Amino acid sequence: MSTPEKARVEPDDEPVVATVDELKPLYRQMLAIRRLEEASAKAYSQGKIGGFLHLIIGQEAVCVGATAALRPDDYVVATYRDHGHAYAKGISARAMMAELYGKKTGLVKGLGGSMHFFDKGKGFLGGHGIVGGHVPIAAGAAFAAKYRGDGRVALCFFGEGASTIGGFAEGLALAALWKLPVVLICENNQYSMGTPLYRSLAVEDVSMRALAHGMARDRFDGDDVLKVKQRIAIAVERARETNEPTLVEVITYRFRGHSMSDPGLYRTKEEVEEWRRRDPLNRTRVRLEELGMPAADLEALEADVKAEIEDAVHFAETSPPADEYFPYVIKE
Amino acid sequence: MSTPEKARVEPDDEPVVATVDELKPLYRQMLAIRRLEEASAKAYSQGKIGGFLHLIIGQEAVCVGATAALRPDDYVVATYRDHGHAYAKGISARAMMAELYGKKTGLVKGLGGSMHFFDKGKGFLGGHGIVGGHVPIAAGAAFAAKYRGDGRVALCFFGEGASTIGGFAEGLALAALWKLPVVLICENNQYSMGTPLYRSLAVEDVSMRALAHGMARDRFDGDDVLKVKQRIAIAVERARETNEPTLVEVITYRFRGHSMSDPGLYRTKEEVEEWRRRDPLNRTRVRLEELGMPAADLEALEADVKAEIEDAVHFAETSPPADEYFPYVIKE
Amino acid sequence: MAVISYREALNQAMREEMERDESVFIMGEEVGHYQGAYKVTQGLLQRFSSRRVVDTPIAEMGFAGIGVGAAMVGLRPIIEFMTFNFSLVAIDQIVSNAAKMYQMSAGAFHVPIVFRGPSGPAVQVASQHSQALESFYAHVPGLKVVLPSTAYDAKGLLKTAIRDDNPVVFMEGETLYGTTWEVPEQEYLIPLGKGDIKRPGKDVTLVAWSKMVWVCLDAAKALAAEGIEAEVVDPRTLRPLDTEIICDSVKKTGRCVIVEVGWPVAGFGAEVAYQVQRQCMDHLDAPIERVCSDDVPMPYAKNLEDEVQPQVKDVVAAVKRALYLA
Amino acid sequence: MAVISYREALNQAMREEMERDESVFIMGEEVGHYQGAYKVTQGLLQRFSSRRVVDTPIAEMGFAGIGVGAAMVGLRPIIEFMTFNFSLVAIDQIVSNAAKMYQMSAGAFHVPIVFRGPSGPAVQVASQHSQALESFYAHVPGLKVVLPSTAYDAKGLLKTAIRDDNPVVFMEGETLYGTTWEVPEQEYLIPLGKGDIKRPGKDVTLVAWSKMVWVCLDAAKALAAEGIEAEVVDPRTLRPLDTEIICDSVKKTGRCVIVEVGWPVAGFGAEVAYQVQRQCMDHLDAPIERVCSDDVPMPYAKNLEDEVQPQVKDVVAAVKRALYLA
Ligand SMILES: Cc1ncc(C[n+]2csc(CCOP(=O)(O)OP(=O)(O)O)c2C)c(N)n1
Ligand SMILES: Cc1ncc(C[n+]2csc(CCOP(=O)(O)OP(=O)(O)O)c2C)c(N)n1
Ligand SMILES: [Mg+2]
Ligand SMILES: [Mg+2]
Repeated sequence: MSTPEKARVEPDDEPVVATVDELKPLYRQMLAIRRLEEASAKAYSQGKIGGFLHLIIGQEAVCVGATAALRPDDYVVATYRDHGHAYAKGISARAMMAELYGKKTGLVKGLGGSMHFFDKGKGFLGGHGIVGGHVPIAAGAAFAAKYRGDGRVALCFFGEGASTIGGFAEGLALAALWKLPVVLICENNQYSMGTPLYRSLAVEDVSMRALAHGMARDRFDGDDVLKVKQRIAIAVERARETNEPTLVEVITYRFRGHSMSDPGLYRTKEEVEEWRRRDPLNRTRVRLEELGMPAADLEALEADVKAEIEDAVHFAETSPPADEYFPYVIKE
Repeated sequence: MSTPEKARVEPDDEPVVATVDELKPLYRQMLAIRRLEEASAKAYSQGKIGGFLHLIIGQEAVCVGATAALRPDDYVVATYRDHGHAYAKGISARAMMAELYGKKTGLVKGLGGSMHFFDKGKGFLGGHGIVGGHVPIAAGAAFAAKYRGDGRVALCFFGEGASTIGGFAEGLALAALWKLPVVLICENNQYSMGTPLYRSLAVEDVSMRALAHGMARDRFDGDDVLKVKQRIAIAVERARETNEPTLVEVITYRFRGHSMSDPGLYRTKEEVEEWRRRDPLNRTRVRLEELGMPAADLEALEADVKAEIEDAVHFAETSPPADEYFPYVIKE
Repeated sequence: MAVISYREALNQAMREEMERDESVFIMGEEVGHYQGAYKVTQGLLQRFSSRRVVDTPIAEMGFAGIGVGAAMVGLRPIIEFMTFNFSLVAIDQIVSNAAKMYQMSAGAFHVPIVFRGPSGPAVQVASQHSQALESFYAHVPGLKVVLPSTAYDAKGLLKTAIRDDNPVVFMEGETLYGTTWEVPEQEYLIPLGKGDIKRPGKDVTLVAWSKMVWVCLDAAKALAAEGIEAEVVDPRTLRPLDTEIICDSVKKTGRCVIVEVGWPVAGFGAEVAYQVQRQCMDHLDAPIERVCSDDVPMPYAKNLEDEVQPQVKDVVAAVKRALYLA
Repeated sequence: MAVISYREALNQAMREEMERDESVFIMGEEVGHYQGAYKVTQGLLQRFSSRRVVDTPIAEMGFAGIGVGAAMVGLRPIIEFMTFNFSLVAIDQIVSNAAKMYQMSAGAFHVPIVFRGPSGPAVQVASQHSQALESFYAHVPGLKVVLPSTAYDAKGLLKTAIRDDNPVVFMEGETLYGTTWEVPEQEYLIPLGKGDIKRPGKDVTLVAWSKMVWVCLDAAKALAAEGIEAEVVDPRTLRPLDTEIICDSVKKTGRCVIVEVGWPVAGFGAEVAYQVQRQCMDHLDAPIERVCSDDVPMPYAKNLEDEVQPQVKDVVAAVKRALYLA
């Protein structure tokens, strides 16, 4: 029998070498996402945002680090937990916040809400609500890239809970068979709603799903944004150069409940506290300090982010309500 | 990372030790299935059987050997290519042939036809037409066995072409997670309709799908009915004793087209000839001769089978047509 | 009689049937430890243990199929879809397997299974999470399809559904869980296929199920203030459909307005309209009216979401058209 | 004009559109090397290579979704289901993704994709392989649904469907592939949403699509022998539906019989009936009749299979009821 493993990158705990200039923009993105999420949570509890709101607080290093490994014209496909990915792909806080408020000026004119962000120009292929259903879509974007030979790569994000559903299994199998330039990134945040991984999967290691297809895989901790960028870059390059897909599992944690309506009673305070100590945002800030970024610069950056999010909230608050949907059912 | 493999039985080429008494009933079943299939093909070309007719000629050792490893009250779940499995599970040639003819006396009163054989008393849970859709059904029968603690085991047969579909992936994942007493038997007959395995799967070895779930697996050539029985018995025992499922891949070949309407132009004569030389039926007959079964006994057995099938055809020909369906839509 | 919520009524139904019959079990995402995404299965894990209250991974096709297999060999599974939106990845198990098994096997295998969960547009959960799929399931022979509108109906119908020997698609109103109704202390069952008059009236028949019953009751109140007495008929099960109770009402009122939250084209309301025109043509004093959601995927913004769905004012307007008052 | 088969017409449509537009490709099980399970894609692999004629493993959900993703970024996929029975394992991709994408994204992403394949009861392939699912797809906003009955329509409609910027569910009659019709040599397109009178008549309107058009034409012939002139109206697309052509006919004849091979309950025929009664109530001289398949999963035996489906004699009988001759 053939050896199932190949091209597997071994875990490493060496910090990635970096400069302030490299790390600063990543920190800025992570911070903006955190503040945006906090502002959304506040608006939600004020009843200004409705429906489901799934926050990504605690996982910011994954979407930011991974997207940093892309070319601007590459594709990103995300789940309902899509704010961070959208921001990292260049979508403005204004457009996002106005969308959450259901306003006409929203990213998708108040039609999609939190779970369905889309931006064609930015190569952001959504925000999808059906678990696993977007994995084939990402494979399809990669198929198109290969069909045209335009060198684009698609990143697909999903949770570890998605790894048991057929849509994921079929997307994986076809990507492997046809060698599609897609990187499948499992954000293993330990829980699928209230279900811990050991009640979802017979094994601990989601990336093992690649074994059955002879697909390249990787698996590492996701609280270091530079490491995420570095490791995803390897997979992106593999996709771009050889069209070979990779299944990457990134270990992370969501600090909040599954959505705003979930108090998260299924985990202990201690568990959450322990993960909070590894908060990727703090960790990145500390790293910047270590690298010698002056305190004044850090404060300026943080003030700048604060202003950006406040402006976004103000924009959302003062925008006119959503006002039409019929024109978007069928394209004439 | 944990080692993904466990409980894997290594391929072995030693012939299984057997006696005439053990092998004879298996040979009889295989022969009856072969003759039944030939009789069906004939009736089909005479227009007496309609719809799809998928013959299992060439693969008889798998269903016969596997079913021989069961207790009578165990379950079998099969695909549309189900005649052999049904016969091996004890369903009469008469009932099957009358069903193919669409007669009132048919196994399922002319309602199911070739693809949908069912027999509750015999634990034969069908004949299913949607590729992969029956894998969860088999897992469900196993779930019920475990729920009741009645020690039953479910065998589920499917083709290698089914290994890419979500229904299989989800059935596999749940069987592994919940430790359901099911043996998933992939009859790798090299083709999914006209598609050779290398255009279906990124790897050659279907049983590798077990790796991602830490599930026991096995893989061997399926032209030796005793070997099939022996190896499946190990998996059945594992299921019965520990509830642990096994994914087994049996390498085999169908001598005919996918169904009667497929001339099988996608394979060379030479390829088919080569496999025919390993015909499990001939091989078993030779083995019986080697074991010292007298020629007269063999001839008697063969005459007996011939009579059985002729009787079945006569029964089907002379039975009254199917005559009702309304009573079977909703159970009152 | 106790006044309890629709959610509690469903919970009681499952609890009682599980007490009564060892072969009943419930399976679905978050039904156990989490106590149900919408808390319908609250307390069942504690009462019946994880053998009979089975948390699943996200694999609807897989666990729906496991339910079918288990039902074939004698168990009575209740499969919860977290919402019916997710039943679309499992619909093949429902249509090709559950619904057809009894007939394919000429009666050898029946499939006593309940597929249940919240259904219909909820609040601002947008396109992929807000839709009414009853017209799909009601189309399929071999299934029964139930959509209770009140706590009373929910309990009595779910108990019957669990005891039914056929696959039942039991669609709960996602926005009805908190609504309350009087429910007797002693056990009761409601037969599938029997409708209910939710409000008597003589001027017009309103046919509605699930949350649209509530909209119709409000509309009836508004109409009553103008001297128009609407009769609200709730079929409760769409398959089999109690055409008798609908047609008896229409024969009395001569006017029929069908109100559904689903999409209009080939919606179940069209079926009701067809039956009514077949059986009551000589009694109809005006064309049959339908009020449906707009023919669009659901938008997120609250104002648009409200606009899409039938509202009291839409029902009132349709009634007036049917009475030639508009 | 050449007389060609329905199969050949479809083949020509795909071939011409693939010649015309590099972004069109076809994907499905056995579409390439095998030349199509029903030989509809014959020769395309040889002409366009495996880049544009893509054989797939058995993974309908996967390759339907790949089609959606590819369409979102500008390709124009044709996804072949070996038969539409297997679309049920992929229906979530069609309903939740293809149909809703344009609206969810407020017009950012449109999905120019065709899902096509044989559909409707075939011959003795039994319960799981013999059903008409058009009522499901016609229910869903965001989709277009096409069911051509002749080679002429098949070609013109498929070409239009491939050029359409929206997801089109294109359901071919599994038993029609061998039927022939006159087809012009020069290119032509048929707009989606336009019906066609397949036979003019003055006494009764028969509404039918796909293979039921042929049954209605035979019934019309039998009726003509008795002096009854039936008009056969084929809407060709169910969504959008050409209600105008249907209602104009009914206004002329005063009688309407709808013939469909699908299941009766909430079948598309109910929608047609609803539209007709809304728009033609004053012109109807009799209740609208529907002739459908029996409300059962399809049995295998030929005699039963025939009994289940609408036959000429059933249509004739329904017409006579509509004319009060029975
Ligand atoms: C097919 C389907 N089933 C169920 C759901 C409901 N649901 C939404 S998110 C979720 C949990 C997903 O967990 P995971 O994949 O780990 O992602 P995370 O939310 O942790 O990011 C569930 C069950 C759904 N949206 N789609
Ligand atoms: C979901 C689904 N897709 C497609 C088909 C059509 N189909 C029937 S059998 C078959 C090939 C199956 O090949 P394999 O699984 O290897 O089994 P084999 O026929 O070789 O025994 C296909 C594509 C189907 N029945 N169901
Ligand atoms: Mg998770
Ligand atoms: Mg095969």
